[in-house]
Amino acid sequence: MAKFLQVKNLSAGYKFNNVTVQAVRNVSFDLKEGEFLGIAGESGCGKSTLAFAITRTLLSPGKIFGGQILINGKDILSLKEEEVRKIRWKEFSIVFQASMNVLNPVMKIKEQMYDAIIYHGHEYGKNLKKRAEELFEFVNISPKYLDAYPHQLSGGMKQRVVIAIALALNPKLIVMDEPTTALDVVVQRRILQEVDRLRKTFGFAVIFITHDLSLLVEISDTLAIMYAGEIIEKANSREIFSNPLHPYTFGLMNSFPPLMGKRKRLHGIAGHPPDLSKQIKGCSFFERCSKRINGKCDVIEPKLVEIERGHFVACNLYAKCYKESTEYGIRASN
Amino acid sequence: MESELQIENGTVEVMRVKKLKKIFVIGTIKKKYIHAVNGVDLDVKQQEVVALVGESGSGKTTMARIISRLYVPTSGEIYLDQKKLPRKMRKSELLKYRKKVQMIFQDPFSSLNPLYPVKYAVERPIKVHKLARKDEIEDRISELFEECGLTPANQFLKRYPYELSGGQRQRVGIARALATKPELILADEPTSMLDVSIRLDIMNLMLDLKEKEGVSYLFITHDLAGAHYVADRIAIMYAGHIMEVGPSDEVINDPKHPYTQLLKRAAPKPEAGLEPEKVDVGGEVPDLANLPIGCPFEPRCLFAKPECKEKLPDMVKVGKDHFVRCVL
Amino acid sequence: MKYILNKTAFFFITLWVAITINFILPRLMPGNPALAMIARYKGRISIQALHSIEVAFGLNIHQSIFQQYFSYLDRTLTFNFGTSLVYYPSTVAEEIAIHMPWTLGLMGITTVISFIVGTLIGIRAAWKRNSALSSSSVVISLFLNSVPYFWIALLFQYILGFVLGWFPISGAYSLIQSKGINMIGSIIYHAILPASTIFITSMGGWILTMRNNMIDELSSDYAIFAYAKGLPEKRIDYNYVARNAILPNFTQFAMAIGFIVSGALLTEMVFSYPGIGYLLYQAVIGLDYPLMQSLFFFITVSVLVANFIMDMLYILIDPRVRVE
Amino acid sequence: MNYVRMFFKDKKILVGATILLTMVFVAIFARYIAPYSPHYMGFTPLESPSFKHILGTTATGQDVFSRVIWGTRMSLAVGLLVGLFTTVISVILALISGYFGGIVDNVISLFINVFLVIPPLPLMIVLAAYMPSRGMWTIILVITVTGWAWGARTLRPQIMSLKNRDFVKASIIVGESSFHTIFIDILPHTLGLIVANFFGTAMYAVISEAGLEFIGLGNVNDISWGTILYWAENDQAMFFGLWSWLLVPGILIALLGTSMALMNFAVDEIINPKLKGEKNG
Repeated sequence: MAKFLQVKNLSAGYKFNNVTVQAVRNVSFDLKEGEFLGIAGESGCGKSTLAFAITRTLLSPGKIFGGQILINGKDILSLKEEEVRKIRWKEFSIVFQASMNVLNPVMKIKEQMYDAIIYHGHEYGKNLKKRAEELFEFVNISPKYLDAYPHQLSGGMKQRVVIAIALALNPKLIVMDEPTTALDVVVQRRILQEVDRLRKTFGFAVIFITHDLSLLVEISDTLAIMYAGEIIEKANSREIFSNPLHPYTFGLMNSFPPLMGKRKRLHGIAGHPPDLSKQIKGCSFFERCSKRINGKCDVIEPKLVEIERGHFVACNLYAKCYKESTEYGIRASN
Repeated sequence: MESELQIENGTVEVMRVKKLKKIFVIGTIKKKYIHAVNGVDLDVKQQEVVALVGESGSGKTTMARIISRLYVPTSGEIYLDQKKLPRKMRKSELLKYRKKVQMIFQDPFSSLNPLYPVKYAVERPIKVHKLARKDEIEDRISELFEECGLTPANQFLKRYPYELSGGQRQRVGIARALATKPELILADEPTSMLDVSIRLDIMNLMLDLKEKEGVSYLFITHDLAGAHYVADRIAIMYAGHIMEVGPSDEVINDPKHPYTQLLKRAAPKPEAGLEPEKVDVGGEVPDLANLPIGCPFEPRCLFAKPECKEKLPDMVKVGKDHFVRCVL
Repeated sequence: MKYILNKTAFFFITLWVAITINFILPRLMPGNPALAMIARYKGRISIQALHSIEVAFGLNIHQSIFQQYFSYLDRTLTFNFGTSLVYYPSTVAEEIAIHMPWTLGLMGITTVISFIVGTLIGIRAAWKRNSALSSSSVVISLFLNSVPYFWIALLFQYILGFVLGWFPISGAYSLIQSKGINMIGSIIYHAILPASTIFITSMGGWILTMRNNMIDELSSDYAIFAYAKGLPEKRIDYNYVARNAILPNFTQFAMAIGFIVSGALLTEMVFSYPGIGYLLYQAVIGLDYPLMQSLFFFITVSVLVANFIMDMLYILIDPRVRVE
Repeated sequence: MNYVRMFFKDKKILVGATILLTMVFVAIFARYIAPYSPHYMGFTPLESPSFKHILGTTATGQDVFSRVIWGTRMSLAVGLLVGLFTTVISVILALISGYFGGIVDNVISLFINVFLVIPPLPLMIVLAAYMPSRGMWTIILVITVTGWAWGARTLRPQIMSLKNRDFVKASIIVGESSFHTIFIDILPHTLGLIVANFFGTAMYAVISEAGLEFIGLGNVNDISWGTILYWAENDQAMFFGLWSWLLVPGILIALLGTSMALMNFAVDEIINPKLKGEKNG
C-alpha cells in the first residue's frame, strides 16, 4: 500500500520567554493508507504535541523546530497558512483529547458540522442536510440531534458527534488524541468498535494516541512507543506485546496488571522522565533503565533501527542501534 | 439477609455501612432529587482492601465522601469499630473519627495546597491531633515521608508541590493520610491521574502499608484490572446500588451479574487473546433524577426479564462472601 | 421556564429593595430630616407643598410604621409622588414625565452604540493581541474607564464648546429654531457633546471586558477545534469565539449600566441637558427631597427594566439557559 | 515568591505605583510643597496662571495650585479608605457566602446582586442628602455602602471553587477547624483578587467622590479636587478662560484613577496570565 503520510526527523516543542521545551525530538515514521497506528506514551512524552504538529495545529507558544511532514509526498510544513487551511479536514482531520469541550456551546450541532463542509467548498456542500444525516447514521446517533445544542448530549454522544464531524469530508487520515480517555469503559469500547468499523468501511488511516497501552495492543495494527519525545520502539502490535525489545516498553507492558489470572506482585518503572527543557545526553531512558550500560548508554544516543523484520527499536542493548548512531556521528564524540 | 453479610471469616470489622442513602437536592423553586446512593450495605474488615468499582455517576465517589463525613447521608447508618456513629457529631467526636478515617485523593495536583511546601500537608494532621511532641514533629514527618518512598526525606520536605512529579505528590498524599495512623483509608481513584508506569508502585506502596500498619482500604476505582490487583473483595456499583460483591478472584473470573460481565468484556485484556470481545450493550448510565423502580440496569440488560422492571432484585448469596443483586 | 422565573423574581425583589430604601432612609437618620425640613420650610412654602412633603415621606404621626409603609407602597406604585418643591406647583410625576424622554433618547442610544463599538474594538484587540491597536486600546481604555464623566464633559464643553465654539455649551435645543426639521437638527446638534461624553467614557469598559473575555475564549478547546476544522479566521473569531465571549458581557451589563447611568446623569448636569440628571441636580440644589426620592426610584426602575430586557435577550444568545 | 517578582517587573504596575506614590508623597508633604495656605483669600481674584500663581486664583482670591496640592489629601484618603472598607466587607461576605453555602449564601448573593444593579449615583445622592452632617467621612460611608457589592461578587465564586479543591477537602478530613481552613488554606489564594479588587474600588471611590463633591453633596468648604471643580463650575471659571482651574484637578483625578486602574488590571493579568500579550497555554 502507498505511503500516505511520511514524518521525517520532526522536532517540535514550546518556546517560552527563555525556556525551550523539546517535546518531540527527531521523530520519523511512515503511515500507509488505511493503517491504524497507535502511539503510546506517558504524559509529557510529546505524543499530543506530535498530534498537533502532524496536523499543523500546534499554536503559539508551540513551534515546529525542524523536519518534514509529507502528505502524499507534499511537505505541509512548507505550505502557507491559507493553503494548509484548505487541505485540513479534507485530507486529514483531528479528534481532540477534550472532546467534551470542543463543540461550541452556543451553536447548533448541525451548524458546526456544516461549517466544516462549507468552508472547504466541497461537493457535499450542495446537500448539507443529507450529508449530515448520513454522517450521524455512520456513528449511530439519531439525526434529530442535528438540531440540538451540545449541552443536550451526553459525553459519549458528543464524542460520536466529533467523530462524525471528523468524517465529514471523507479524510484519508484521522488523528485521534486520547479521544476516549474521559469516557466510561463501556462507552469507550463501543466507540472504538465503531471507529474500527468505519475505518474498514471508508479506508481512512488512523493515528491513535493514548497512554492506555493495553487498549492499543488490542485495536491497532502498528504500535509506536514514545518516550521523552522520541519513538523508542515501533512494530506490529502483537509483536510488541509478545516480544518487547526496549526495556521501557517491557516495563510499560508490565505496568498494567492483567485482568484475569492469578494475582502476583508486579512493578512499575521507578523514577520519572527527563526534563525536556534541558539537553539530554545519551539515551533518554538511561536514568530509569534497569539494563543500562554505564559509560555507553549515558553517552551515546541510540538510533531507531529495524532489528527484526518490521520491528524498530532504539536501544543500545542492540549493537545495530548503537553502531548506526555512531556511524552518523551523533554525540559519539561526547 | 443482613445476618448473612455478618462476619464469616472471623476477622475484625472496621467499617460497616447499612442502607446508606444520599439524595442531593438541586434547585430552589423546582426541586430535582438526585439519587446518588440508594441503600448500600458494605463492610470493610481489618487489613482488608475492598474495591468499589463503577462508572462515573455510579455513586462510588459519593460513598467515599459520606464515609469521610464531607457529606451527611440522607439516611442509613455508619459503624466504625462496630459502634454506630451518631448522625450529628460533636466536634471532639468528629475529630476522633477523622483520626481513624483518612482519605487519599484522585488528583495529586489539586490535593496539595500549592502555597505551602509539601511538608505542611503531613505536618498538619500531626499537629491537629497532637500526635507528637513539638520537638519530635520533624522526625515524625521525615519518618512518614520515607515510609512512603520519598527518600531521603529532607530532599523533599521543603519543596513545593509544583516541584514534584505526580507520583511523588501522590506519595505525599498517602503520607498525609497515614499521619494519623488511621484504621481505614478511603482511596478515591488514587492512581487514575498518574502515569501508567508509576501506578503500580503507588498501589504496591498502599499494599505494603496495609501489611506494615494494619490499615484497611476502601479503594474506589473504575478500573477492573486495578481493582483485581489490589483488592481482597470487589464491590460493583451501578446507579447507587451495589450489584455484586465478593472475593476479587471470583468476581473477576466468574462474574455473576450481567453488568459485571459487561465491564469485564469492555476492559482491555491483551493477555486474553487476539480478537477483542464485542460489546453490544447500548445505552448509558440512567438519569439519577428519575431512576426506574426496578433494577436500574434492566434497560441495558441483555437478559432482562419482565419482573426486573417491577422490583429491585434482592441480594442473593452465590458463594462464600459472594453476593449478587440479580434475579438470574 | 426557570430562568425567566428567576429573573422576574429578581426584578421584583430589587424593585422592592429600592422602594424600601427610599422609605427607610429618612427614618434611619438621626432627628428625622423630613420633619426638620418641614419645620424649616414652614411659612415659606404653601400648605400644599408642605403636604406634598408629608405625602412623600408618609409622615402621619397617627399611623403606625407599618401603616405608613403600606400607604407609602401604595402611593409609589401608583406614581403618586406629590408636588415638587423646586418646580412648584408641578407634581413630581409631571416633571419626571417632561424630562424622562430626553434622558432616554440621549442615554439609550449612546449606551447601545458604545456597547456595540466597544465590543467590536474589544474583539479586534483580542484577536490581534500583539498589535499596536491592542496594547494601545488597553491603556486608552483603562484611562477612559477611570476618568470621571463630568470632567470629560467639562473638557468638551470648554474646548469644543467655549474655546472653539463648534457646539452649543448647554441645553437640548435652540429656542429660536423650534419648528419641524430645524428642530430635529438642533436637537441632534445639541446632543453631540453630551452624547460623545457618554460614548467615550463608557466605551473603555466594554473594550476591556470584551478583550479579556475574547482572550479567555480564544484558547478554549472549541476554538482550537474550529481552527483545526480549517475554518477561516474570521469565521472562528466572530461565530465561535465572539459569540461565547459576549455572554459574560451581557451579564456584566447589569453591573455596568448602573454606573453608566450615574455617569450620564453627571454629564447632563454639566451640559444643563434637560433630562433626568439635570432634574436630579436641581432637586439636590433645591433640597427637593420628594423629587430626589422619586427620581432615585425612577432611575432604579429604568435600570432594572434595562437589565431585565438584557436578561431576556440573553435567552436568544445562550441556548443553555433555554431549559426545555 | 514568583508573584512578587512579577509584581515589580510589570510595566503597568510600575507606572501606576509611581503615580500613586508621588501623590502619597504630595499628600503627606502638602504643607511644604504648597506655596500658600489653601484657605488664604487675599490674592487678586480670577487671575490667570502666572509665576506667582502657577494655576491662577479663584473667584475668592485663593491660590488654585495650593488648593490642588492640599486637595490631594482628601482625594487619596477617600480612595484608599473606601478601598479598604469595601475590601473588608466584601471579603467577609464572600467568605461566609462562598464557604458555608446554603441559605446564607442565597441571601447574601441576592443582596449582592441587588446592590449591583441599583445605580450608585442616585443612591449616593439620596444617602448623602439625608446625612445629618457633610464631610469626608459621610462621603466615605456613602461610597462604601454603594460600592462593596462589586468585590463580593468577584470573590464569591473564587472562594466557592477553592472550597471544592481537593486540598481544602483534605484539610477538612485531616480535622482542621473551619477557621484554619478558611484563613490559612483558602484566603491566601485570593490575595491577588483582593488586591485587584482593592484598586478597582479605590478607583471607583476617587471618581465617585469627585462627582459627589462636584454636585455639592460634600462639604463645599473642604479642600479636595472635587470641591475645587465645584467652585470652578460655580464661579464660571470657563467663561473667565481660567482653564487651569478647570483642567488640572480633573487631570489629577483621572491620573489617580488611571494609576489605580493600571494596578487593578496588572494584578488581574498576573492572576490570569492569559490576558497578557503573549499567547501562552
